[in-house]
Amino acid sequence: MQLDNLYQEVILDHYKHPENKGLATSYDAQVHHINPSCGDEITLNLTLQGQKVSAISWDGVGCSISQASVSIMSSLMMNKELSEAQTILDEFVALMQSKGSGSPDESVLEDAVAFAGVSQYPARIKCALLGWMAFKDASVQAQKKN
Amino acid sequence: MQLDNLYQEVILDHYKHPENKGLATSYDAQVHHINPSCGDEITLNLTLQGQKVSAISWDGVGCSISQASVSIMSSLMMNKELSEAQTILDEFVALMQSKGSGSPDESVLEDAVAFAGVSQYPARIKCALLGWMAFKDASVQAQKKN
Amino acid sequence: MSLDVARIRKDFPIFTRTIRDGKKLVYLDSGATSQKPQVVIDAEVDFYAKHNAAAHRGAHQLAEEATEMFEASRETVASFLGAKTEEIVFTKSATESLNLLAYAFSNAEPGSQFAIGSEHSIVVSEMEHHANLIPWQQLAKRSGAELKWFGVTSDGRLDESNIDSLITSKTKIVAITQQSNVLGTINNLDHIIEKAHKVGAIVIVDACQSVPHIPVDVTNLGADFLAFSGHKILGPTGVGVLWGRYELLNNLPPFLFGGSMIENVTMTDATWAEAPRKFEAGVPNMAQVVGLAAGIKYLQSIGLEKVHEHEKALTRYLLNELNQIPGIAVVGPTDVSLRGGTVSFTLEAIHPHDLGQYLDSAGIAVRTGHHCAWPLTRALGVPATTRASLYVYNDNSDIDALIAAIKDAKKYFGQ
Amino acid sequence: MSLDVARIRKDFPIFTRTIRDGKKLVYLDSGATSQKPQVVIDAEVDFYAKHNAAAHRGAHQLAEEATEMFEASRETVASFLGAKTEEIVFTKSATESLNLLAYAFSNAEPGSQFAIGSEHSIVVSEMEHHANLIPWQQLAKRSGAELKWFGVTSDGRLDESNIDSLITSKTKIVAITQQSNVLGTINNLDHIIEKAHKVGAIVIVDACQSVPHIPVDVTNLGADFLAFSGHKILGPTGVGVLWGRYELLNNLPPFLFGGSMIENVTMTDATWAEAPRKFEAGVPNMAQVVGLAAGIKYLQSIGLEKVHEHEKALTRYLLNELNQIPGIAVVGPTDVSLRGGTVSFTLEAIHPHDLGQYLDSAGIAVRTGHHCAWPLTRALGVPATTRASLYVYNDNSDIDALIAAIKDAKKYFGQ
Ligand SMILES: Cc1ncc(COP(=O)(O)O)c(C=O)c1O
Ligand SMILES: Cc1ncc(COP(=O)(O)O)c(C=O)c1O
Repeated sequence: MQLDNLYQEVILDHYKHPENKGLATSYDAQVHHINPSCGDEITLNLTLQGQKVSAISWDGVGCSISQASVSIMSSLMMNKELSEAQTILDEFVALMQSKGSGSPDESVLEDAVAFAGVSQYPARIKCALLGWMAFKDASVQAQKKN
Repeated sequence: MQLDNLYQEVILDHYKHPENKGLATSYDAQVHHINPSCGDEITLNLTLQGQKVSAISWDGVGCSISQASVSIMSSLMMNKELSEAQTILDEFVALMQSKGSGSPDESVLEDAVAFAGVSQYPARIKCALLGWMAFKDASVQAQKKN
Repeated sequence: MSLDVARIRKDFPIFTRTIRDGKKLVYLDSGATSQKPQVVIDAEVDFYAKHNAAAHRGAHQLAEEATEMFEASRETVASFLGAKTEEIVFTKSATESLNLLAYAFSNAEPGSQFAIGSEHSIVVSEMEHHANLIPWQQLAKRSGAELKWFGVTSDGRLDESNIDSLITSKTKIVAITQQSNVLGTINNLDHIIEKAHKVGAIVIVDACQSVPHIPVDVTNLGADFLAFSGHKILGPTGVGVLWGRYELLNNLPPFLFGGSMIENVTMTDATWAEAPRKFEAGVPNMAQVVGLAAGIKYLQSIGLEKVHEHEKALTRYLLNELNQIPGIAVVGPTDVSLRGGTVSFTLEAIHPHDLGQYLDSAGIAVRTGHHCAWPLTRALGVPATTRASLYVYNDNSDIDALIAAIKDAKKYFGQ
Repeated sequence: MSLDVARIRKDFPIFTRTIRDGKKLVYLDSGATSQKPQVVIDAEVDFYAKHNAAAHRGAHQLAEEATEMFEASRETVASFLGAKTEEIVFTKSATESLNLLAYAFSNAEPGSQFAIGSEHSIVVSEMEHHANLIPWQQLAKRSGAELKWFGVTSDGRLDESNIDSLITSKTKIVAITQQSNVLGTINNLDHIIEKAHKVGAIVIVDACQSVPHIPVDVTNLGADFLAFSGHKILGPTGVGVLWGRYELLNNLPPFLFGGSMIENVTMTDATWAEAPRKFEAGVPNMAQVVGLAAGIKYLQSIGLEKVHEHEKALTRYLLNELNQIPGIAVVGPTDVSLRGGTVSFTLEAIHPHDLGQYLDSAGIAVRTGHHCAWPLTRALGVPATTRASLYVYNDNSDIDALIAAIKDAKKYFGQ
């Protein structure tokens, strides 16, 4: 079934058992992002130690794609240098824009390669990107603060 | 030629030799009417004696249909009782709306029957009506004044 | 009495195509936009191929024909609504029609019946589409008027309990929907209109979701202005209608300025033509207007009463079937005498976006999200819903397909 | 290098019909609206018959396809203009595009770069179409800004002699046409744009009559906003374009409020999506946008340079022939390097309406009157003119027919 390209097992797993969900009480930056076309919402708390991600937590409501994506992203970014995080983020954005023809670098994206199928469903790309854009925004704000 | 239905000899005659053209200096009402779609303009001066038209004069620029129509109308209405003028006006308006199928009453409209052909050219009906609507407007104003 | 849906579907070319590798198209998204019968497509083609010219702007034969087709379409729309011909204004959409009104109020001279200020209030409802909410929010901000609103009951009906504190002597405008695009609720507006007129307010009805589905006669309705979109009533995209009671419409200040809406123009000033021309600046959307008239005629040939009965029967069936699926919660009235064929629902732990995607993979088109009525979905306490909306080309088999696919989706997502 | 007009005409179905009992259609009214090639008609039909759904509003396959076709059309228009994709806003017409701008200035918060007040001036020209004049008159009235204008020289060119007193440090907006719809004059706007930018003014170009006929690249042009209509560039009715430099466009306040232009909405407040979405409220005119892209591609397949050369040659021929008819007076430049293929003229004692009617009886479509530029015809001292306007499907035989019919008209009206 073609739909299985979209709903990879790992996505549905993260949707049911999200990681890093539940907002930490202290953080360097908190951002709230919305997907206006469907109403999905995410709040993301980020803490840096120097140029390194030391804590990410989030909360939100939305579809399996948006929620699994932020879950996977949060685990992937944890303890990464910001420069490395940027590389991962760029790779993910490129994958989303690949219209199904991308060959993602699994060594960079790890579990996030599961979202490759999303790029064939234009209306869902924004769902997959929601958490990543929140992270990008939060890391800019956290750097400003520090 | 079908166009001859529109441009009756009497219309072209009145266009070249308009009657009652040149504004009188005294009047009961003066009105200025414009056809916004083509820019034709008419100024019309009207004097009443009791309920009777005692003088009409006009000036204007525009196509043969609009200018001949005001010329013929002005001669037709001269010395008419207002009630009679209304009958003529109603007959003329009905003729214009007849889409080419009207059988105008020549005893009422006299030379103005020449405009029967105009009703087949929807864009020109406003040209033919311009002077008549000015007369209608002026007669209301003149009555108010008297 | 029931519609011959099989025959109707033959009039809509889109049903000859398939979805997602050969699946039958089950189109349950007419609340977003309706499909187009061949007669509508043909009417646009005929205009372009045989009569295309700028209406009202030329004395040549093509321009005469274009003008005549454009104005004949106005008559068709007028008679469809029980209105006078000169009460029909063509816009690009219901959104434009409603914005036209909101801006026209701002353009009114002090002392005009449309002038609005901080001494006034504007009343809307919590079930409005963004198109009948944000223009009024903005007018309130520009003018200083207070924005108030009818709430929604827990079963998705208009809550009229506090009407006396909402519609008062300060009320200038009441802008309200005749049928909710989320809940399906049909609002009986008689009481609100009567009350509004008693205090001298102007009543504006968003008829986007009603006019395509139930008989609407503006004389009976008694409102002052009414707006709907062509694309939801079998017509082309890019055309909408604003109806206004003539004395009001003709006094209303203009909105868009340009060619063909003027009486006289100098470098510093301009005066306006009479309604409806005053509101139709520029070369109009002629082909779309002609197409809209063809769509309305097609719908009239079926009969609006029959359309409504058909949708009622389908809705009853749909609600019954949905009810039997554990975890489904329908938002909006369950009594089919209070609602039209737009049914929104949630399904336990499956997010509407995921459900919609699954349905799509089965060839079924629904809409998911907040349906451009975000304050309503928030008030209902749901982040989003799945919406199936019905029209003349749907039948029980479409509903059977939907129900079967919902059950499959539950398995797929492990519920 | 010249166009194969016979082949081009085969692409336009309207030329298979006849006028006034069997006469060949000689269409010289493209300045009012252009005819449509079959590819444009087919593109609209294809959208309705195969892909119709509400763009940006659904996760189902039809909605995906509709969205993709809509957005691909935006790319086509952008690359045609040398613009970025997100700089293209689809409206219903140039009239709406220009009104959008005028209202957006009014909607600006105090302190915004778009805020305008009595300390400012707005500069237009005497050769503007009503659509690029009245919106600015009205903005001047609403804001208290002063309206100023470039005059026109006796041979129909923009009179730039007093530019230094017109464009000053008070100037907020310069709104000007690139090609006159009456005179045919092509305005070289370089100097005005440079001067306007020097004083910090925003430059808005009415490109209705230029973009269909000459190569226009917004990057080279250097203006800030530009508007044109689809129906004059082989496209459908009911679609227009607004281009805006992205930083400006994205900062510009919205105009029409409703669905799909929002970021977040509550009962009392709303925030906006980014441009271009912010300016496209409601279900868009999708079929028309797709048709417009097809029209632009068709025109690109001919080549805009070639179109311009073709019209130049035709215009030279037309001006020569007109010159030989006693009593004809052309308004506008006679040098074809200063003008496009829109030629207005008067003929002694025959009123344009009568001449136009005679031409129509011979199958020739022209426009007569003030052409929605009433202040200009007044400035020229003529109550009205007859206008012949040329496009890709015209050739010398159309001009021969026009000239012969003008001569016949003179006899008919006894001149
Ligand atoms: C120069 C010019 N500007 C603006 C317009 C207005 O275009 P539309 O009527 O398509 O909105 C036109 C055409 O009518 C025009 O020729
Ligand atoms: C109730 C209601 N009002 C207004 C609108 C706006 O219509 P459009 O987007 O066609 O302008 C819609 C549809 O989107 C609607 O359902």
